[in-house]
Amino acid sequence: MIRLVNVSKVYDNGVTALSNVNINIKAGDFVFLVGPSGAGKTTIIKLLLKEIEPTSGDIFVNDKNVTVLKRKEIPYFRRNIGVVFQDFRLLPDRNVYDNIAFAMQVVGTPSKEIRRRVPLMLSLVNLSSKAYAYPNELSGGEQQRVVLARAIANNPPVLIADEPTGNLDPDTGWDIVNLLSEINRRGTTVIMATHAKEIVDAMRKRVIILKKGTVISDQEKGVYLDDVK
Amino acid sequence: MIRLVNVSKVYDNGVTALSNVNINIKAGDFVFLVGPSGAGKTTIIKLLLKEIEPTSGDIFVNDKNVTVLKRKEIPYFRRNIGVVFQDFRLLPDRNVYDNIAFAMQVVGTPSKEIRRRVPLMLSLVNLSSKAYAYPNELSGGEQQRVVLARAIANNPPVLIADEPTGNLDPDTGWDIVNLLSEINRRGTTVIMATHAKEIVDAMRKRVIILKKGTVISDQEKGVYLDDVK
Amino acid sequence: MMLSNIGYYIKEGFNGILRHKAMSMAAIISIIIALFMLGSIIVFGLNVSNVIGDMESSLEVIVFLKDDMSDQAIERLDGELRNMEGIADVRYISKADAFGKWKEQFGDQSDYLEGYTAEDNPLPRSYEVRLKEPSYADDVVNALNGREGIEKVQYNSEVADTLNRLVTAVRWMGLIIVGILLVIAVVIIMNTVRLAVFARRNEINIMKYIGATNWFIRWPFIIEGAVIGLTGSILSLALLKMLYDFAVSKLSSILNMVNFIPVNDAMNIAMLIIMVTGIVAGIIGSAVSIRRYLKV
Amino acid sequence: MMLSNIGYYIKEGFNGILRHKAMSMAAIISIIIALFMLGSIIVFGLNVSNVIGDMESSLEVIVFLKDDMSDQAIERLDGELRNMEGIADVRYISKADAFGKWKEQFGDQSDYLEGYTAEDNPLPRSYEVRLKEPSYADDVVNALNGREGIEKVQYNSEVADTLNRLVTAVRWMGLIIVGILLVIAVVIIMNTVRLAVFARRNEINIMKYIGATNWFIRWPFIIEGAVIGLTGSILSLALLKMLYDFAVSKLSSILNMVNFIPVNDAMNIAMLIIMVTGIVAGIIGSAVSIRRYLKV
Ligand SMILES: Nc1ncnc2c1ncn2[C@@H]1O[C@H](COP(=O)(O)OP(=O)(O)OP(=O)(O)O)[C@@H](O)[C@H]1O
Ligand SMILES: Nc1ncnc2c1ncn2[C@@H]1O[C@H](COP(=O)(O)OP(=O)(O)OP(=O)(O)O)[C@@H](O)[C@H]1O
Ligand SMILES: [Mg+2]
Ligand SMILES: [Mg+2]
Repeated sequence: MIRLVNVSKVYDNGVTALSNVNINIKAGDFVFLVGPSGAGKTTIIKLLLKEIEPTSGDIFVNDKNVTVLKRKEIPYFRRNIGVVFQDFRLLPDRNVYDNIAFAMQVVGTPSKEIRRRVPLMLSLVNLSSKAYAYPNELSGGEQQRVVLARAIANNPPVLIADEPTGNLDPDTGWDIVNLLSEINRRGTTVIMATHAKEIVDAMRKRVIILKKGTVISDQEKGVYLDDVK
Repeated sequence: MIRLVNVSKVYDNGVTALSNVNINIKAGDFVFLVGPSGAGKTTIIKLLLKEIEPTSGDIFVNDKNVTVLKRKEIPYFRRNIGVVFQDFRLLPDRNVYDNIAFAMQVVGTPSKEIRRRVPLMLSLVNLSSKAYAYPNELSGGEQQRVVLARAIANNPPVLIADEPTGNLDPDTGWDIVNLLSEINRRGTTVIMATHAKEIVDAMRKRVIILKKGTVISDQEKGVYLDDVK
Repeated sequence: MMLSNIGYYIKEGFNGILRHKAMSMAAIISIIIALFMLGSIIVFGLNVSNVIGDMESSLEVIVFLKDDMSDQAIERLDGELRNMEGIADVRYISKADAFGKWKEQFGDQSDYLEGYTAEDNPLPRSYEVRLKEPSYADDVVNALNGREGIEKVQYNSEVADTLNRLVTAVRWMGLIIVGILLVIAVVIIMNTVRLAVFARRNEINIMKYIGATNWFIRWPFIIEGAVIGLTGSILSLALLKMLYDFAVSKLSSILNMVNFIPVNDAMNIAMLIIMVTGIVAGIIGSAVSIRRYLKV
Repeated sequence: MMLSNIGYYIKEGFNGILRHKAMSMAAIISIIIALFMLGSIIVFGLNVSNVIGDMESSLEVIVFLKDDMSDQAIERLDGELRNMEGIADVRYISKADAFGKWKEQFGDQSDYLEGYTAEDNPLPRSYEVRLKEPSYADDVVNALNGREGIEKVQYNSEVADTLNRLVTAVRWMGLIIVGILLVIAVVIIMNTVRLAVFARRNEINIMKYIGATNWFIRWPFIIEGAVIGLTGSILSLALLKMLYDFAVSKLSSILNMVNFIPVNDAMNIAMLIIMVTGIVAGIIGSAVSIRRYLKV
């Protein structure tokens, strides 16, 4: 489903964010991506979305080589991947409802279906009461949950979540992880970059540990190693 | 030092974020502000900064009634409070060095002093290598640490940190908390809004728990209560 | 452009304007200004060429007749003149008419005609021929010169040449100025739209990251640009009409020799240019300026 | 404004321009356009009033002398005329001069002067008096009219009146147009700066939240506005000079009766207005538009 082959990324300013990373994720997997701040987790996610280009190596998503994707194909490609961005990226001039609806309009969902599904998504992330609030009227944790609702609205085959519990209290965090887990059970491949040691340790899923741009550990039913720093 | 007296906050869209909150924090205290997502933690911080006005009640910082502060006095008032914003608020068109230097220029620090102190701050948060990177070239955790460096650059008598470890791995998170703790030991009043249960439980400092806009618990040497939700 | 999305595009286009009122206002003001100037110069140019046209058409070819020319010959000439190409109007000046004109013009200053009467005087009979356009002058003069019974054909070719050159100069200058102002209008409009789009660059980026196609992002902006352009051009037309009415009412008393073009005629011509410029520049401005933000 | 910060403000002002190159470019282009139009109309207006001035000063008072006027009397009159207020130039036309002029003007068309010689003819001697300004005409005409030895004082007061009214109209219209364009230039510039500031509203907010005073935030923006205004005005002046040179060189052959104002004279007057407008509008534009974002 998702494969990174000898991927390296050196940013324009000379920072090496990833060096020679190899990752293979099968359809239906649930993978935690962990590692200290600056390890390269977000970089991997941006590569998967073709938001940035790898300096070398190949990236496959759905057996498509992402690096050779044509500009015209990128939008359609991105629709296969629901993303919870670490920096949220909500449209500031649309309310919560419209932010989620927009993601569905983009893929051409009929408006009837949109009207049915958006409230569903909002209740899933426990934000029904905030449907008409604008992003700047939400708390950090609420924004994070809106982004999650948007990411799963189109039922994408792959869901990538970058630090989806960073602004959430443990309880709400667990609600979200359980939701991701449920989505995964229904067949969606889930990749979650996180620092939440408790959650990683409790879930006993596959854990890929990055450090300074290299994969230093990749275990099924893994745990968050404290001494990686 | 800091007192909230019967403070309520109803936002323009009718959301009641705080109702009748009373908090009294003495100079030199170290206080954790915890509570589920949307409880009102960030709202309290914004009130302390006079970023928003309370609907009713009085707020005192340094024995000054914040609610009656004149517009002209606000900038000078804010310089007493170093803040780690939950949404970072770095100047996007200045590099890390200049972001921190800017905070010092604002208070009229001589440039010689700025040149001496900025590298010091950067090494404290372990970001010396990123001095010339722009905010959009930093990982989430790195941005968070820059904001912390900026907040403490002027040695403010009060330091407020909103979720300062939200994007950090546990190790780096602990480094930051230890740093705050050290700063507190030197006399700075520290208020930290957080969801990091582990940290709160281990530190055994004062814990104020908010829920749906009211203080439901306020204990010296408290812990993060799991069942508040 | 998926047809099913038209409704969404239009709704979003208008929403974009309403969501960013200050920005839309700024854009509309810029457009009004740019198009108002364009319209002003068009209306001004139309009036100037109208004035010159009036002056030109008042230039006449005067055909002096020999005193011995017979009435039949005159009648024949009359008929020929009226059928000649390029002639707008022919007026016969009898000896009496000529006498009257002379008196009127010189009065007591000259005693040249003292002792003569209206019917019997040395002034020649003549035809005053108004041309449709000065360019016909040479043909007409050549056709008449040296003809039997004709004493002399007079045409003030110097003034005509000057007017002709003036007309050419004014037309060229007008075209150049309108051209420059057209470019200026387009640049101002595109510039404004560019800044407006720049202020919303993050929005565009975010849309791209969640899988929107370029056209899906572009259409609302284009419609927004078109609506802003249309609004700006209508308002600038209204302003132009108001000020032109006012200027005509004020100036026609001062410049009484000038024959101002009626407001509606002037407007009709300006209208098309202004509306098309406004809308097209709005559309192109928004389409072009989002391009660089779409490349993610 | 803390003096110690001047260095910082200036540095930041220039940094602001460099950090936002696209935006600064857009602003400078708008300013160039606005000021270029302002300058064009000023230069155009100066030339028009120059042309009318030339036409006016070519209007002459003609004093026809009686044939029996003695040479001494003429000499006396001559002296008086030359000392009279408002008179620019006096030219004596002898009978021979008059004869020559007549011949030149009418040639063979008229046999009025047939048989006469240059020395002996019925044409009167005269003075052609050029006035400094048409407004002196009445005084001069009244002082001379009915004086001994003077047959008639001729002055084409109708044309003079028209020119006078034209001059008034042109001056007023010029002032109004320059006024309107000045407003337009200021609006365009402020509008542009407004959008540029809008695009940086978050930056301003953040500064406020970390304790920057309004003036600390404002100064770099004001300096930025001033520099952009100055750059725009210098470039628009350069453009104007270039195009004016070009236009003069092209047009002076077509409009040979027009006496174009030398480029430097025209520029001097336009320069001051343009530079001041550009800089002031840049400064005010940036100062005003950040105001609303400072209220946090
Ligand atoms: N656009 C960029 N230009 C230059 N360097 C960058 C850029 N984005 C990230 N980096 C650098 O690349 C490294 C990896 O960043 P990345 O965002 O992938 O880290 P991360 O693992 O997501 O960290 P965190 O947990 O703090 O979010 C960091 O050192 C960062 O400074
Ligand atoms: N500007 C605003 N306008 C309207 N409502 C707001 C605004 N800001 C916050 N709110 C609402 O007020 C409540 C409290 O928000 P606040 O940001 O204080 O929560 P928080 O405790 O910081 O939560 P989190 O842990 O998720 O950051 C939330 O329900 C939020 O939706
Ligand atoms: Mg990251
Ligand atoms: Mg918060």
